[in-house]
Amino acid sequence: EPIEKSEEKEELFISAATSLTDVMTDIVDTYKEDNPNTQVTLNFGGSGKLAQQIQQGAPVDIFLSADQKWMDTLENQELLAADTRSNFAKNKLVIISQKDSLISIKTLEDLQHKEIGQIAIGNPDSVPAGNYAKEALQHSNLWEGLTDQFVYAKDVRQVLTYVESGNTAIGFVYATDILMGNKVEQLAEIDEKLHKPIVYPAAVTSSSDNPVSAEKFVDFLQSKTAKSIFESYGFN
Amino acid sequence: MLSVDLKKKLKNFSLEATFDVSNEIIVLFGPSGAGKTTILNSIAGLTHPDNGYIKLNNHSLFQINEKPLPIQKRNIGYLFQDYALFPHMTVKKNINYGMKDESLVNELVSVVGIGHILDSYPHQISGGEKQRVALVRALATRPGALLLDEPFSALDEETRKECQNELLRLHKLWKIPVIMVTHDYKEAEKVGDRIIRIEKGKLLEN
Amino acid sequence: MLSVDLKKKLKNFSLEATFDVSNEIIVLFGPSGAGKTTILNSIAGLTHPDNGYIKLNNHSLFQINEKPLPIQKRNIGYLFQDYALFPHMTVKKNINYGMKDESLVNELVSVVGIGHILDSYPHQISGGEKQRVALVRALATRPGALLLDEPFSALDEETRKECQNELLRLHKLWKIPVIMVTHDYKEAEKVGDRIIRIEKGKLLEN
Amino acid sequence: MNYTPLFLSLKIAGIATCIVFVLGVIFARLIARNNFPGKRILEAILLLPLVLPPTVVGFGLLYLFGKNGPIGSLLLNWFDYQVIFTWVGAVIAAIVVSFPLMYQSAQASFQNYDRNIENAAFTMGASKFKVFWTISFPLAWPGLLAGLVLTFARALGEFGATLMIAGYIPNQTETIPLAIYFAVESGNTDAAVFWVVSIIAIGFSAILWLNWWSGKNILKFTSDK
Amino acid sequence: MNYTPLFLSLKIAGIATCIVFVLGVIFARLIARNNFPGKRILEAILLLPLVLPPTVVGFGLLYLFGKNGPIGSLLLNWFDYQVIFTWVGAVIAAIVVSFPLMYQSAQASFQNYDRNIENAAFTMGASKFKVFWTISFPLAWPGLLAGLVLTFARALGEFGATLMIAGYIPNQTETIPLAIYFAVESGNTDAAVFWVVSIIAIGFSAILWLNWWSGKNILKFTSDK
Ligand SMILES: Nc1ncnc2c1ncn2[C@@H]1O[C@H](COP(=O)(O)OP(=O)(O)OP(=O)(O)O)[C@@H](O)[C@H]1O
Ligand SMILES: Nc1ncnc2c1ncn2[C@@H]1O[C@H](COP(=O)(O)OP(=O)(O)OP(=O)(O)O)[C@@H](O)[C@H]1O
Ligand SMILES: [Mg+2]
Ligand SMILES: [Mg+2]
Repeated sequence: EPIEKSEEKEELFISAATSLTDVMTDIVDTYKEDNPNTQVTLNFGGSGKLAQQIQQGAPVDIFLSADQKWMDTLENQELLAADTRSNFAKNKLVIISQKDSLISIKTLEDLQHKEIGQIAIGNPDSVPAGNYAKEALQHSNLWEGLTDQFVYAKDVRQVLTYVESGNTAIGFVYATDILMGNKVEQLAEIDEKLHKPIVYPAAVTSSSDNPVSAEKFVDFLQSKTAKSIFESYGFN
Repeated sequence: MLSVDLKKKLKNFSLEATFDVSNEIIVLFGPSGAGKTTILNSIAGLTHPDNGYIKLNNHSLFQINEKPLPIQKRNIGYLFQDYALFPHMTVKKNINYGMKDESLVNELVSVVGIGHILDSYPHQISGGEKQRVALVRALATRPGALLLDEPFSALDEETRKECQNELLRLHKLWKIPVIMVTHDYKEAEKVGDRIIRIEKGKLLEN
Repeated sequence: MLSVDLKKKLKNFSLEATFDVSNEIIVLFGPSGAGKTTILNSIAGLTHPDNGYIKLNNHSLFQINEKPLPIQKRNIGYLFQDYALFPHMTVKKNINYGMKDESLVNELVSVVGIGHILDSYPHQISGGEKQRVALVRALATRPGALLLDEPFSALDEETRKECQNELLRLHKLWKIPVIMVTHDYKEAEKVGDRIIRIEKGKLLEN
Repeated sequence: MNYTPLFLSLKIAGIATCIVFVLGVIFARLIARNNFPGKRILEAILLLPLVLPPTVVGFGLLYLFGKNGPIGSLLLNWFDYQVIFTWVGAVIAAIVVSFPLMYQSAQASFQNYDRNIENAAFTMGASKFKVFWTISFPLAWPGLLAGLVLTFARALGEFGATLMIAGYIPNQTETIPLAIYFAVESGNTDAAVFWVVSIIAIGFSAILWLNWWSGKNILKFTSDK
Repeated sequence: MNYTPLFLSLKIAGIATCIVFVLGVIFARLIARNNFPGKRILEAILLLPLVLPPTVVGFGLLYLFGKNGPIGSLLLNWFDYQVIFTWVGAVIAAIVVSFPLMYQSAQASFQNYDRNIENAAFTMGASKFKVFWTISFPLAWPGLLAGLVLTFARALGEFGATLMIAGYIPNQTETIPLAIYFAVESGNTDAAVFWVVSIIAIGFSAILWLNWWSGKNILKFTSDK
């Protein structure tokens, strides 16, 4: 749309969840090719931290969260521009172990039969991946029986570390995370029906100075180009 | 002219001292623990009396119920009984710290014989050398009054005489009030224009 | 019997001292900066000579090329020129620190007249009082040899006499080698069995 | 409200502080008084845990004490003991991150008084041990106290390394900073405020008490000046 | 490899250290030498940032300096300046977390020498200012140096509060600890190791240099003892 191409540079400030660091850098680079007048600044952190920054009036245009909860919080506080919220990526929950480990787990039910010891899981109260795992386990009536075995981590990365270093035999992470740890392998994929869909929501903040181009960027996340980049990083 | 009238409670007795020092050398003479250092400290401003006044040339240094003049405004040279040299400065820097008159200092250094240790630090010199450095340092400020707390006690006979003579010479030149503490009666008689005896905080003028 | 034969390079000259002290009182007498304190420090073990030996009653304290006996094993009482009182202990605790004989201490305290300051801290007492505390502290250990660096320099005539007499009395009792530094020739003659003169690091025995 | 984090934090910070104090004083004393080649380098190494973000320290500890780590596997084989995911791990984390504070303070304070006073004590026949306890230690005390206060505060507030090595296991390794973190992250403001207030209260009263106690027992001799 | 985090970290830690050093010395001096009611309490308050997990400190700072916060709104109205998401925010975070270390060290070191030496300088007519710079400061130096080293190291390693107030904006607020964190997060082990090694190297050489420089310029007088 050549009409929109003004001489003035526009600035977009995007706060994105940590797990999106690499993929978003890639996507923004692609976006800039077509929109040379838009200067995009990326800020990363845990979804909770990013939301709190927005609550305190940080100059953010777009919020890309790893879970719905913090997005809901912002929405309830009317910190999001109306009708700009949309989901742009999906992920899957998997069980991992150290590479070449002898454990074999095919389904969630296998967890209760085996002598697997401690299980690393994101803290369900604050880490979305942990929350999905908890839901799935509760759905399968396994949660109560396993509570003594859980070690709660502050993020998925810590789960990976525990498994990589062999301190816990298995852990729950996203499918995209396996690509980052090269010492782990996937044992089983969790059935998506056992938990709420794992989707990443995006929204424009109500305090944005450039709501039009912000919305344009959010739309771009749904585009084919963006989708293929997401897929190349393991999102689906 | 230095006028002192002070009362101060000490641990075992109370100090009461009233005396004037015109441009003369007064010797405070008395047993250990009599209160000599306390008098000098009060005049210099390191401690304050409980009552009374201290005046130098009609400027009030201390007056009960008034804010005492701070030490650094009193212009009083003080040789501390324990020297209080600056441990992190060489002898030269110690002396130059408050120096007013460089040629005076050069002369003093050679008279008291500390030229060879100018670059040493206080912990590298002998007790008598420290005392002489402290003496020169106090004189170098060309003060309006001078307090000397046992200034020659760590010196041998000969050095001591030279220092005494230098003090007398400077006093003739400067004509300022000087109070000196010593335990050596011969020295007191030689240097002092007047000797004030003190015992358990009370003065007994000769 | 204390035998000393030491060489040590100082800044401006080198110290060479050879002498024996049987169970007598020797006075080291000489100008400020002559090396007296350095000799005492070497005997006590605070510093080490460059060459020579030091022996006490045929035990080697220092011998070139051997590991010197540590200070705490030398059993030598030492009154430092600058006292070196423990600032965080009361006078009483200072004295009791290495005390061997309580009744001796009680007697010393009353003879030198520091009974009234036993509960004071060093920064709360006068210069002469500090010196007497240091004296009592050094004697309280009932040492095998005694080093006194200008032990009475800050005392008035009378107190000084009492302390001298007490020293002589104890020496008669203990019969140990004593080395004392003083700048007062009368004192040297009164107290010393023998006077050793020292100048620029060289001994000139009387 | 579950008060376990309170007691756990006090226990962990208390034990770590004691150990760090003793180690810091010993190291500082040995290093401050001896000159040897590489002394400065050793000192700089001892300070490294301070430069590294706690998570990285925790990462390192995890590898050392983990099931397959050099120390961890020894402990497991010899004593059948696992440090990871226990409160002992939290103690280790607190020790490592707060040690530099104690060491640096202690090292400065052992330089800062007149050595002749120690020599005077030696001439009275006191052993090295006695001289240390009766002379060096009290004279160095102001600096040691500063280190002690810093150590306790740091141990109490330790989060990153602790979380890594001890994990977050409610009631077992849940110290107050962990409780705060997860309360904040999960948007539980009430709990977060409660624990923030608790940790401030503990830190505050511990520091006040330390200062008061030390003023009463050790620093009397400077009180007049 | 992009070296921005290196320069950014040096800039931020350097500026924060200078500010903290000056503030710490002034506060310590004023507080150590004056007795007033509530002195101990004020001191304990100054130490609080040490007890709190950095994230909580960051949260507090975010609140204070945020658009609607008491300080943030002032800055915005008066100077049209926003601190959040800038490297200045990182400096503020580093200042707040490292100040207690400097304060506590400085405060101990101003207690630790003979006040009579200052009095001697006063009798020579030196002003309070001159006495402070020429006497008190060098005599307190060993403790101040300890504080300086701790401060720099802590400022360099600061992560939690920085992330909160300055955010992680590549090339703009990306200090080394943040670079490490995100390298680890994205599984980029090489970069993580590179930055860990860099921060160790910087911390190490800064500490060595500080010690060497201070030994050369200020501590000469103790070198013989
Ligand atoms: N800071 C202090 N606090 C309490 N009492 C003190 C303090 N300084 C000295 N005194 C006491 O006051 C008295 C007088 O002390 P002062 O130092 O004035 O004596 P002096 O005449 O100088 O003795 P000397 O000849 O031994 O130096 C002594 O009994 C001493 O114990
Ligand atoms: N630590 C040291 N380092 C270097 N030189 C020193 C040291 N201590 C003393 N000296 C020098 O050695 C010489 C002898 O000093 P010493 O202290 O033995 O003299 P002294 O005879 O005790 O003098 P005084 O009667 O003044 O106490 C002096 O010239 C002094 O400057
Ligand atoms: Mg006196
Ligand atoms: Mg001497």
